[in-house]
Amino acid sequence: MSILIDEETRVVVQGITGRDGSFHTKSMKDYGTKVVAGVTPFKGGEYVFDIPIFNSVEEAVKSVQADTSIIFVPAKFAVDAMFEAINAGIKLVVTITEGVPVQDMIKVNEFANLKGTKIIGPNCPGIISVGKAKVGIMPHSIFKKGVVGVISRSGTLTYEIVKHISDSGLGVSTAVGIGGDPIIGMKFIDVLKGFEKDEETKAVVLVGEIGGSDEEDAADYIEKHFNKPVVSFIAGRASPPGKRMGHAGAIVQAGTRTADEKIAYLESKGIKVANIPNEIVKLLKDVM
Amino acid sequence: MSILIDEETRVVVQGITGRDGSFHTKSMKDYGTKVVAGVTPFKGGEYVFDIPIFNSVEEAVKSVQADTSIIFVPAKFAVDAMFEAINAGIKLVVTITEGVPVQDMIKVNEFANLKGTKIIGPNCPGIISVGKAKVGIMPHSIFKKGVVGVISRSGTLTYEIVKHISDSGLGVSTAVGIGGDPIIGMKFIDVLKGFEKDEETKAVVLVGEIGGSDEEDAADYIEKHFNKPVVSFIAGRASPPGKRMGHAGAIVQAGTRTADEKIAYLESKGIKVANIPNEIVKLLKDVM
Amino acid sequence: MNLQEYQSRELFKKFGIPVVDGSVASSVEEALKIAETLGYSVVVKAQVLTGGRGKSGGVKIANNEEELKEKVSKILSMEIKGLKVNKVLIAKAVQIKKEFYVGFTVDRSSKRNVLIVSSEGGVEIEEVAKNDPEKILKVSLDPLLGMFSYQAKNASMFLTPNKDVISKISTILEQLFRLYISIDANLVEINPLALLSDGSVVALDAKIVVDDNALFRHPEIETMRELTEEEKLEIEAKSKGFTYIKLNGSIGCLVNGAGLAMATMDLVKLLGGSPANFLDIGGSSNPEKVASAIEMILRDKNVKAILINIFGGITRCDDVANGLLEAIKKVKVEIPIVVRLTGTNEDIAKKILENTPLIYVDSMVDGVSKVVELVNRG
Amino acid sequence: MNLQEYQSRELFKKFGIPVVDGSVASSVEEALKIAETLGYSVVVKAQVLTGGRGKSGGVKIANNEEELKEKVSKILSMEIKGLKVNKVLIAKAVQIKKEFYVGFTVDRSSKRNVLIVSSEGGVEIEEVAKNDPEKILKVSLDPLLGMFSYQAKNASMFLTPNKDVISKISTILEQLFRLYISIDANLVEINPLALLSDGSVVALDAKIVVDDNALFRHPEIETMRELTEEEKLEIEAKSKGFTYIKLNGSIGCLVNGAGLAMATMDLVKLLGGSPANFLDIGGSSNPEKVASAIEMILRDKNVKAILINIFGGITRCDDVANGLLEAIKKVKVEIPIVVRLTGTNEDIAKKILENTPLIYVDSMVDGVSKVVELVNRG
Repeated sequence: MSILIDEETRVVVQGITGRDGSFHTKSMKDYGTKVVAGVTPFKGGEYVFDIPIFNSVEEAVKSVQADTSIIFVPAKFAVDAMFEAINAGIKLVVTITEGVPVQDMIKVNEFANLKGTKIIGPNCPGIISVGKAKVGIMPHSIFKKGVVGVISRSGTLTYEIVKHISDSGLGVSTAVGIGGDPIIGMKFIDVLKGFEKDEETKAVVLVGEIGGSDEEDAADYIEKHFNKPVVSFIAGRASPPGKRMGHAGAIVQAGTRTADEKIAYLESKGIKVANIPNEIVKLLKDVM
Repeated sequence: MSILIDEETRVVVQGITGRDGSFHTKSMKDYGTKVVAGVTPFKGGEYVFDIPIFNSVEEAVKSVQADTSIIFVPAKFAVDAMFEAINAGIKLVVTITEGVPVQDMIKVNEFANLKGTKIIGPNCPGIISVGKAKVGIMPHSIFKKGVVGVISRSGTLTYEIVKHISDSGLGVSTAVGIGGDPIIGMKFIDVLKGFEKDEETKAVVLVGEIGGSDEEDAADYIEKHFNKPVVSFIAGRASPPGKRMGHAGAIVQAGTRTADEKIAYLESKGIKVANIPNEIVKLLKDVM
Repeated sequence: MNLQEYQSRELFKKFGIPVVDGSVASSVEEALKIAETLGYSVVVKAQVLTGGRGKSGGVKIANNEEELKEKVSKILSMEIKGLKVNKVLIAKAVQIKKEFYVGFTVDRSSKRNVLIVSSEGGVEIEEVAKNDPEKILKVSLDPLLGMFSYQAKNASMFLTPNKDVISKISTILEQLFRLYISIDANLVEINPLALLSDGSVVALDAKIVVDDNALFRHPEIETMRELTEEEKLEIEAKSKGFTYIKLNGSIGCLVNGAGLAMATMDLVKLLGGSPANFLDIGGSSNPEKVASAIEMILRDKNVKAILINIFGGITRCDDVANGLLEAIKKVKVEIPIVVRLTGTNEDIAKKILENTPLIYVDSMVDGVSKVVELVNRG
Repeated sequence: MNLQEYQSRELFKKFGIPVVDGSVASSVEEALKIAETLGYSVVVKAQVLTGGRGKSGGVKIANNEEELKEKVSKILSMEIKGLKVNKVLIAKAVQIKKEFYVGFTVDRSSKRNVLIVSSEGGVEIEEVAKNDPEKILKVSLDPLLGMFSYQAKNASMFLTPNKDVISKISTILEQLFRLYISIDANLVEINPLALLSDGSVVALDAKIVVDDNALFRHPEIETMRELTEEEKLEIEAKSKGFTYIKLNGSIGCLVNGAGLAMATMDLVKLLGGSPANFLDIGGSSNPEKVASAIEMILRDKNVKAILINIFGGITRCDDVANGLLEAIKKVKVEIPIVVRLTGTNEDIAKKILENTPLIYVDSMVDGVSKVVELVNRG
C-alpha cells in the first residue's frame, strides 16, 4: 500500500514535449512509473520515449486509460490544462507549474472538488511513492524506501530533510510536495488522512513554512484525529513580515502567525519541531 | 404519500409582502399549507397573516425550519432569490416569477443540482398535493382529491384539464406545473420518477406544448421505465413556427418538432394524446 | 430578439471577430458611396430577418457601378418571405477557399450552452445534422465556468488540420463565446465562417438572437430593434400588459394563459375555423386591459367574430363579466363576441351577461363551436 | 503588487465607487493648484505603501494656503517606516458621521474569496478581530459564482439599520467585488468607508493588492508600479531568473529553492549570524545566472561573506562547481565564499573546487557554521 500513487498508476504528462516535461518524463519512466501518455496539441500521433502523444487528455484517457496527470505547461495555460484533466475524468492532477493566478486556483479547486478530482500543487515537486512510482520532479536517488511519510510546502528543503531520513535508515514511504502557493489543492490535512490509513507509514514529517495557517489547522487535526507520531520543521524564522519569500504563499501577514508562533502552536499540540533540518531524524527516533 | 410536498412541508415565501406574494400566501395558508415564514428585506420582525417575516432565507431556515421556498419576487431579483434559497439549504424551490433570463437559469440549475436542491419553474403555477398542501398559485377549489397525477408546462390550460378530471370523479393526486420557459428546473421525467413511486397516483396526465423536446424525452422514458398509464395533451397545433407563443419556451424552431410531430412521436411510444382538453377523461378511463 | 446581419457584424467587430469590410445602405446613393471606398467587386445583401435570402434573390454580386445601381435598387424594392427590404449590406467580395459553420446556442435538453461546429459551412446546420451528422461536433459547455480554451482548440482541430487556421478559429470561438455570454444571447452563429485565399479567416454572415427576458440589462441592444408592422403590434400589446401575435384567420381570440390560448386556437382550427391571433391577456384582467385587447383584435379587418375564453381561477367571474361590459362600452364592437367564463361566481357572471350582446357559453368546446358556427354561417 | 492609494482611487472611480474629490501632487506648487480647485479645507496624505501613515504624521489637514504649503513640504520631506514620501494626495476634507470597514480578500483556509465588513471603521481590522470580533462579519463567497446580491445586502444590513445607507453600501460592495475580480486582486479594502453628514457614503481610503502571478493579463496595472530602491533590485533579480530580497545582515546567501533558502537564513540566525538577503537561484543554475546573483549580493556593502547552499537534486554537482568557477572569474570577489553542494557527482565537485578560493563544505550545517564563524571572527 501507499498513498495517492503506486505501481498501477497510469500517468499522462500534459506538456510532454516541453523542456521540463520531457526531461522529467524520462526520469519518471526510469523510476518505473507507468507513464502511458503525453498530451501536446498538434503532436497527437507522435511518440516520446515510446510514449504515445495525444492532442487532448480525453483521448489519452480513452485510448490508454490514463488516471493521473502531471502538468508542466506554462502558467498561462496551466489552468486550462487542469480543467481539461478534470473534465476528462482524471482522478489525480499534479501541477508542477509555478505562477498560477490565485483566483484561477480558487475556481479549479472548487471544480475539482465537485467532480471528485484530487489536485496536488501548483508550484510543487509532486509525489513519490518510494520504490513504486514518481509523479513529480524530485531527485529520486535520495529517497530510500522506509516508514516515514513526508508532506511539504517546498522542494529542495524537503530533499534536504529526506536525505537525512534516508541516511538514518528510517527511509521514506511516500513524500508529497503540496506546493508553495497560497491556494493549493490537497493540504496537509488531506494528505494526513491518507497516511493515517497507509500501513507502510509509521510516522509523518510535516515540512511547513510561514504564510497562512495550514500547519496550525494540521496540528488541530493531528491532536484530535491522527494516531501516528508527527514531527515538523517550519521555515521562515528569519524572514521579515510583509515580504513574500520566494513562494507566493510564504509571507507573514497581519493576522497570521510568524514562524516562531507557528512553532509554538505546533508544540502546544504535542508536535515536536526541529530547529535544524537534520534534527528531524532525532525527533523521529524519539517519537517512534 | 404524495410527491414533492405534503402536510409536513414548511414553506417560506420569498417576496411575501408583494401584491402577488401576499395574496397567494393567504390562499396557500387557507388551503392548509404550513407557511412558516416570509422573507422581505428590511421587514424582518414584522408579521403577515401571523406569519413571521425575516430579512433572509437563512434566518427563516434557522428560526422556523423552512424547507421549501416559493418565490414571487420580480424577474430582476428572482435569480438572486433562488441562489439565496439554495445556499440556505432549502430543498425545494418553486419559482412563480416570469421573465427570468435563460443564461441565469442555466447557472441556477447547475448550482441547485450540485447542492441537492430541486427547482420547479420559473414561470410556473407551482405544485398542489391535493388535500395536503399547495405551494403555488392555482385555484385550489377545482382540484378534487383523486388518483391522477398531472405534470404541465402551462397554467390555465392545466386548470381546464384538471376541472374535467375533477368533475369526472377521477380526481387529482398531485399536480405539478413545471413552467413554460426554455430552461426550467425539474422536467417531465424528473416528476415522473416521483409519480412512479407515489402510491396515490394511478395514472398521469402530461400537458405539453410546442418547443424543445421534453415531451419526447418523457415519452422515451415512459416507454422504458414508467409503469403507470400516461395520457397527454399537446398545445400549439395551430401555432406558426418561429413565433414564441406567450411562453418563452413555446416556439417551433428549426430542428425541433411541431405539435403534430410531437403528438405522432408520443403516440408511437404508446401514449394516447387528446385532441380536445376534455377528451383527457375518456383517454384516462380507457387506459386505467 | 433577432438582430439584423449588419447589427450583428458591429457586435462581432467590437469583440474582435474579423468580418469583411462593408457597411449598410438604405438607398442606391449610399450604396455607391460605400462601394467607392471598398472598391469593386462588392456583395449586396438584403437585411431582413429570415433565412434563405440567397435563394430568394436577396444576395447579389456587383462588379461595377452600373451593376451596383441595378442590383441595389432591385433588392431594395423586394419583399422576402413577406418582409420588406429596407436596408442592404454592401460588403467587399472575397475569394473563399473553405467554409465552416460555428455557433453557440442553448441546449434545452442538457440545460447547457453548446458550441456547434461543422466543416460543412454555408448551408443550414439542420440540413447537415440530417444528412452528414459526422460533419458536426457538438461540445457541451460547463454551466458555471463556460467554455474552456481547450474546448475551443479541440473544436477547431475537428474542422481542419491546418495549425494556423486552427489557431485563428480557436481565437474566434473564444471571442464569439464572450460575445454570446455578454449580451445574454440564445444563439450566435457564423455561417459561413470562411477561410479566404489570403489565409485569413472571416465571418461572412452573422446571426444573433438575444434573450428577450434579459434585455433589461442590455439597453444598448434594445435600441437596435427594427420592428416590422406585426412586431409593432406585439410591442404595443406588451406595453399594455398582454401578449398578442397576429395570424391570418377570422376568429379573434382573447384567452388568459399562453397554454390555454394555444389550445383554444388549436380547437378553433380543429372545429373548422381559423384563429386571427394569439392573445394571452395574462393574470389580472381589468376592464381597461380587456378593452385594449378587444380594440387590438378589431384592428384586424379579417376578424369576423371574437371568442373570449377565460379560466378565471381565483379571479371572480362576476368581476370579469362587469369588466367585459365596461370594455365593450369603450370599444364599439359590431361583430359577435362569444364568452366563456369559468371560476368563482360563474352563475352571477352568466346573469350579468344575459341581456347584453355578448353570447355566454358554459365551456371551452361550446364557445369554440359557437364562434366557428357564427363565422362559417357568415 | 501593492497599489498606492491615489492609484487605487482611480480604479475605484472607474468602477463607480464614490471617493472624495482630490488629486495627487509631487510638489507644493502642484498641491496648491489642486487645493485651489477643491477649496479648503483639504487633507494631505503621504502616498507610501505602509499602514499607520496617520500615526507617523503622514496625514494632515490644511485649512488654508499657508498651512497647505507648510504641511505638504513637510510631508514630502518625510520618510515613513523607511519609505521616502514622493507624492501626496490632496483631498477635500469631509464631515464624517460614521466609519465602516469593507474589504474582499482570499481566505487560504477555505480556499475562497471572503467579504469582510465591520461597523468599526478607521482602525486596523486585525485589531477589531482581536478586541471586538462581534463587530466583524465574514461572508464566504462561492468560488464559481462569486458574490450574490443578497450577500452584499445582508452584509450591509449588518453595518447599519438605515435603509438608504444599506442600499448605498450594498451597491459599493457589488462594485468593489467586480473590481476585485476583474483585476485579479488578493485584497481590496476600504477603510474607512464613511457615511458623511450629507448622507453620502464614500471611500476615504483605498488599498489594493494585485496577484503578481496574474499581472500577465493586466498590463495596465503593471504600468502603475512605483518601485522603491529595494523593489528595483527585486525586479532586476526576477528579470535575471532568480528571486532576491534584501535584508539587513552581513551574510550573503545563495540557495536553490525558496524553502531551503528560508531554512538557510534561519540557520544562519540560529548559529549567531545574520542573513544579508534571501536569494533563491531557482531550478537551473547556469554560470551566468550564478554570476549575476553573486554580483547582486556584493552590491550590498554590509556583506562580509557568502554562503552558497545548493541541493542539486537532479542537477550534476560537477556542472554547478564549474559554473561557480566561471562565475567568480566574471565577478571579482574579495570576501570568503562557503560552498555546499549536494547531488550527483558531489565528489568530483569537491575536487574541482579544491584549489580555488571557494571553501567547500559537506553539509548545510557545516556551511552555515563555517560562514558564521568567518564573519564573526571578522
